[in-house]
Amino acid sequence: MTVTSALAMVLALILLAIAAYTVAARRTFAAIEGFVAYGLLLSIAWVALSSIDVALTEAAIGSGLTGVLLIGAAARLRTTEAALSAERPGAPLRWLAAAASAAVAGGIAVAVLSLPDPAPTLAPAAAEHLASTGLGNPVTAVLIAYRALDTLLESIVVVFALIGVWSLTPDRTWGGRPGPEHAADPNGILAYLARLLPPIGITVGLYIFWVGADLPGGKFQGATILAAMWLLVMMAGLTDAPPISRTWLRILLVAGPLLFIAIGFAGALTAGAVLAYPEGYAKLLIKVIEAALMPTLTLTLALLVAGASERTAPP
Amino acid sequence: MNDFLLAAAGFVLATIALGLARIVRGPTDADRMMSVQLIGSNGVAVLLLAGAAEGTPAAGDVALALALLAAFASVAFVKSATPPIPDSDKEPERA
Amino acid sequence: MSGPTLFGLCAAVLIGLGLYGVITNPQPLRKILAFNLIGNGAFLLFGAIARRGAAAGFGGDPVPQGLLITGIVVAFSATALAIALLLRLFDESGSTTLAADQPAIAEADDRDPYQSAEKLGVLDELRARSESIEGTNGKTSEIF
Amino acid sequence: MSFFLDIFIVVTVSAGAFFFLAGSVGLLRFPDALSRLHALTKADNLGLGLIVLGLLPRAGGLLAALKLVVVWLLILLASATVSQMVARVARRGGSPS
Repeated sequence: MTVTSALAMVLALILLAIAAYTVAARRTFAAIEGFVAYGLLLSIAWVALSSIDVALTEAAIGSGLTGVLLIGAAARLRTTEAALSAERPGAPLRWLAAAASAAVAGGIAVAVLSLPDPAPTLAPAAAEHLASTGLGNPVTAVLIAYRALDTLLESIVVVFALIGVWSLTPDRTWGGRPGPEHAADPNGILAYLARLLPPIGITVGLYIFWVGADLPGGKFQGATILAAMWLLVMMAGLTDAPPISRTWLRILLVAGPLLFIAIGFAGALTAGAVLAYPEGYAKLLIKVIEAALMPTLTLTLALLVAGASERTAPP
Repeated sequence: MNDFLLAAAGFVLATIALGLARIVRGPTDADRMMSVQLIGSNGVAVLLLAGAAEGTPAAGDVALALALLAAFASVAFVKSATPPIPDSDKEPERA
Repeated sequence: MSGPTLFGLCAAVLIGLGLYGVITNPQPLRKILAFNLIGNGAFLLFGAIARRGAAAGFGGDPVPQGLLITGIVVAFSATALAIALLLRLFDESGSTTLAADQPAIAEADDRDPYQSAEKLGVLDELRARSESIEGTNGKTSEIF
Repeated sequence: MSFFLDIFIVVTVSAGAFFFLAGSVGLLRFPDALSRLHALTKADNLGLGLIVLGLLPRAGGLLAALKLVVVWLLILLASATVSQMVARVARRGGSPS
């Protein structure tokens, strides 16, 4: 037990050090490199908190997709950096901000230290009804059975965010391909990686999706890994993002949530409540919903990183 | 034995702090990329060791995800640090 | 100190650090980065509370854990949207400053032909022309 | 038998941890980017490899053992490709701090 808490202590200190660096670093690129390392360490912290499901999500999204998103933006905004650092507020304002931030952190720390004991928990309630869903992983049961409404709204929010990104397209490139064109070097090391890694990555992504019913994992984590593989192939220039005006793309983007809604409302007829599952069919329906959400989430997450359309669509 | 594995995890975790120092010191982006790569490998080792010690094999799945995406951010870094391949003469040279 | 308390305190410091970054760093991209730190801090706090609720053979309360996964994905979507906004602002104005009055540009107005041309809308017209000539776009801003 | 197995695990995991230390110290102490890269690859390839080797006897089954080996191979692949790409950036001088 003592070894474990020493381990947690070291981990927390490293996390804070690297977080402080991302705030203090002079160059944006250096800060983002720190942030990627921070995301890696944060997923270890989630394992230390026994939240393997969350650790998987953080590993895939936190350091993977968010990192690539930030790097891309920083590369394009590099020219603005020098002018903007002149706008840095003066020392009095910085001290004031530091004092205010410390006060907020202190308040939260006091709240952490005075959390009620014993802690309130819904774990027994979640365990009690786990059998009726046919699932083994309580987090998946929360996501898609007990709190299915949250997950439904989330899958819609993600698509809305993509619509928001697309709506920032200038008129002249509307309907075109997202993001800048990636230069291809078919014999380079990057193309080699982008040919070798995706088959393994797709297998791992589908594996993590599949075991999600009974072990840590699930559609979000699986879809993120698939999205990362697609982005890798795009970055290597071996394939290009589809033009955002494509009909098949738009159908796939709404298919998952629509099926979720349809099964949810069918529950009103067959099981007596919206988003309820009929007795004995819960696990089957849950897997059908998850499988339908997979392509939607994969496309949405990858295209969120790819950004607004910047090149005119081919005829 | 479990304590030994946990101690090994702690040791590897402590070496991450050294890699961190290289991120802070730089001096180039290439150095920081190396550090991130090292922290990724160290993190995978910590997860495997701690997972084996505490009997949580699912930590291995997190290690798998980290290992899979270890190169992902670095690829984006290298691409943004490298000017596009000058394949045509109409592309202006970047300053 | 128990694990959840330790990470709870760590989360409090993360939120403080992020808040400081959001306030003091003038670059919008760095503000987004710092905002992500605040978000991570809030998530970590929630995760510490979930860990305290360990019962019934689970390592933590699964309800907050499920909500955390939802939260992380939504936070990523919001980050992507914020960055898209920022890039569009950069494409439109050539700068990403958040300052209300732009003294640097106003002062340079009479000296710098680029800024004056930008103000007069000459550049927009040139862009439109070069597009019609070259049939390319998206990269024209780099040529100028 | 179990005693020898334990010794095997202790030896391999310790050796792996040593290579991680060596790699990190090298990354910190070596004078230029390319020699630091040399230190990094020792940690990735040997350090993680030895730790995976040490953990193999404790893996719960064939799938778990396979997963361990795949993790190592993936890190090897990532390390090899990233090293080459980073070396190119470093040789051009990278971008200064």
